[in-house]
Amino acid sequence: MSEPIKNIIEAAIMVADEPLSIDRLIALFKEDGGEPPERQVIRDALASLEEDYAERGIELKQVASGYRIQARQSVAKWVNRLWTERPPRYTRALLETLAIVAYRQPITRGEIESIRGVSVSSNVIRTLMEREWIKVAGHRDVPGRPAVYATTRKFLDYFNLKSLSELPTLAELRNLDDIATDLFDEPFQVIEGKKEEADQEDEEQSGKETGAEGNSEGQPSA
Amino acid sequence: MSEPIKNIIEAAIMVADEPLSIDRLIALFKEDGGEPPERQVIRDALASLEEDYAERGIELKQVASGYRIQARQSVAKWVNRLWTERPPRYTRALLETLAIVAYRQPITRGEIESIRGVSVSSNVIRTLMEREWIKVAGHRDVPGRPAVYATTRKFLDYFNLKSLSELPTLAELRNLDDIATDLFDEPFQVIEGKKEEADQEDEEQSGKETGAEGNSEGQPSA
Amino acid sequence: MNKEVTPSIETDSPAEPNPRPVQAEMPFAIVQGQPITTPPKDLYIPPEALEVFLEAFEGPLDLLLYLIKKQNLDILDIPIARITNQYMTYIEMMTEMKFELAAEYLVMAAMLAEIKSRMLLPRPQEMEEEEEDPRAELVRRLQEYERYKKAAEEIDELPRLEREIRTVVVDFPWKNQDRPEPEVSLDAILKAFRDVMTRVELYTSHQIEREPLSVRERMSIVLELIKSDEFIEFSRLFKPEEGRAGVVVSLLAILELMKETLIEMVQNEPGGAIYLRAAA
Repeated sequence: MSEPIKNIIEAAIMVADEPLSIDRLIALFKEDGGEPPERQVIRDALASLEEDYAERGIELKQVASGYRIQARQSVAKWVNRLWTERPPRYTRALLETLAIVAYRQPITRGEIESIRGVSVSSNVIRTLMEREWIKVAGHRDVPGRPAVYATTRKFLDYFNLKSLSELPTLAELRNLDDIATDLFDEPFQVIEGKKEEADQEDEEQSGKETGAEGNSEGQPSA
Repeated sequence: MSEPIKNIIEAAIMVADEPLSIDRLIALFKEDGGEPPERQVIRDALASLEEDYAERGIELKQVASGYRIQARQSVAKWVNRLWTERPPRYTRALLETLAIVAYRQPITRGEIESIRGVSVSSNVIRTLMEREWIKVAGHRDVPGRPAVYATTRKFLDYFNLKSLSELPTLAELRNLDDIATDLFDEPFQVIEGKKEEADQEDEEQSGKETGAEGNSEGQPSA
Repeated sequence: MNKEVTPSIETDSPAEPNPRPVQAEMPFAIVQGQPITTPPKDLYIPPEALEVFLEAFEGPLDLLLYLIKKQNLDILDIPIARITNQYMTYIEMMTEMKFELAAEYLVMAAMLAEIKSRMLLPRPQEMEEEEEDPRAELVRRLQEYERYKKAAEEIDELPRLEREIRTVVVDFPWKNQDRPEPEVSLDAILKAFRDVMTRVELYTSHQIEREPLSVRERMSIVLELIKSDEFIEFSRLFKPEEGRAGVVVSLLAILELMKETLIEMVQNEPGGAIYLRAAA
């Protein structure tokens, strides 16, 4: 392994969407063959990272379930403007997760992941719980006793539904589809068009358009 | 302001869940009173961050819609062990449609179909639209006013690209004059012989046939 | 034509060129539950696999390209008669077996037949100079399609999010509390769900069973009523005022909850009262 352990640990904590325990950090090295690093080696790397961040806008923070990296309070004033500047929007992953919980409740996170085919970040679950659109409805009696999620009264209220059965069935969704393709395209285009114009001002991106032209010129007229 | 601009920029890019353009980074300072930093100041801070990361497991990456920080390929092996789910895979129909839109935009669905020689399913277009990889860029001024599609910045972001010109180069079309006139109905061996001659000529024009060449050498010379 | 070439007796085709790595990852086809990761080694396709074989192609151009590449022919030099015969053999077999064949395959068959007949017609020398080679259009389309097919494979290999690329997203515990919550339309949720279902159908072979939403909803409601530390009597979970349909929904929900190991059921003596509690 040519890559320093510290680099791997830093990158892992930074990209993970939940805190990582020392055990999980050690586990990252298990498939390499040979002895995985000792706990003390991991601890030293973490201490060294902490030092690196001393003068920076981020910090290493130990919480109950492990270590995470977070922005410091000293930069919060500026970072918060990321959201005031443009209206917040939920990610596709969040909407899909919410939809799956609505249709397939009560459901565990693992089951959501197997339907979506990708992992569901803790952020998404946390955001949905904070918004009180989903709740833990119970625990499945299998190893690990995973929580099962269900939608809440607040969810129904927000979407103006009396009960879940007011949601279209799968078959209805599919039909809706064929009829509504055009309807769906139209508003999309207007919004996107406007956004593109605005973005165009950003000089950074002008290369994109020339690239497209360059390629289409390469087409033969034959 | 006591906090260095570089610290704020680093924290903001790390906290944001989408790439940040220079304009958005400048906007973070607008409410501070006084002049917001010049673009060059932001650029210098970004360059300095890039240097800081040179020996680390993370990198500053410029993609179509701005800057993001991501794990380096050199640590990907370990970092990816955090995820157990398989990454989403895309069908050939979807990828081919995407490729045609990327290289030939703006393009109508009919034109995509005539290149692929099959109809493009609504599902494919819808999935591409919903992933926000393509958008309706306008309508062609012909009867029916069909929508023309173009790729989005999100598409470039997803595939780690700054602009369309970073896409792999499209293979050259070779000259049709190379078609020999009376290959029709000739027995197989003769055709193969002729083919090799033709290939050798081709090689001067484009070195792309080497793979086929290697294979045909394995043939008995008849 | 001194040799009748059909797919089944084609033995002199050269070795398969290396398949692209990205295609190797994607099963070429699924036959009786077994993934086939490489195309068949020769042109003979067992009849029972024919439908699967054709499904693996993105249309007639893709099939033609396969026939051409399989024999290591150059697109610019395709022997139309031979390729046409092979193509027709597949199409005829499909038609005989009454498989539903996309119209595009038949259109291509007609086009090939036309080219073949035009090639057979004797033409005066001077005409030949001016008239375009009838293969030109086909070759142009094949080449055109091939370059995008290749481009698609290359795009598939680019490092991308959710696969090679992981972006840094650090925590931000200092969010403004007065920040407005994102607005979501019901339509957006429905579209998201439809999108997931579309993907599920595309990428997995198993079907998500269809269950009425009322049952799923009732499952959550029942689960809420039941606590793990105390038993609740079975009959209390039914509301007679809901009528027969309501009772059925409740029963289905309870059975489903038991199947999913979310609740357990206890009966102390035969014929005695049934109690439920959340799985401990």
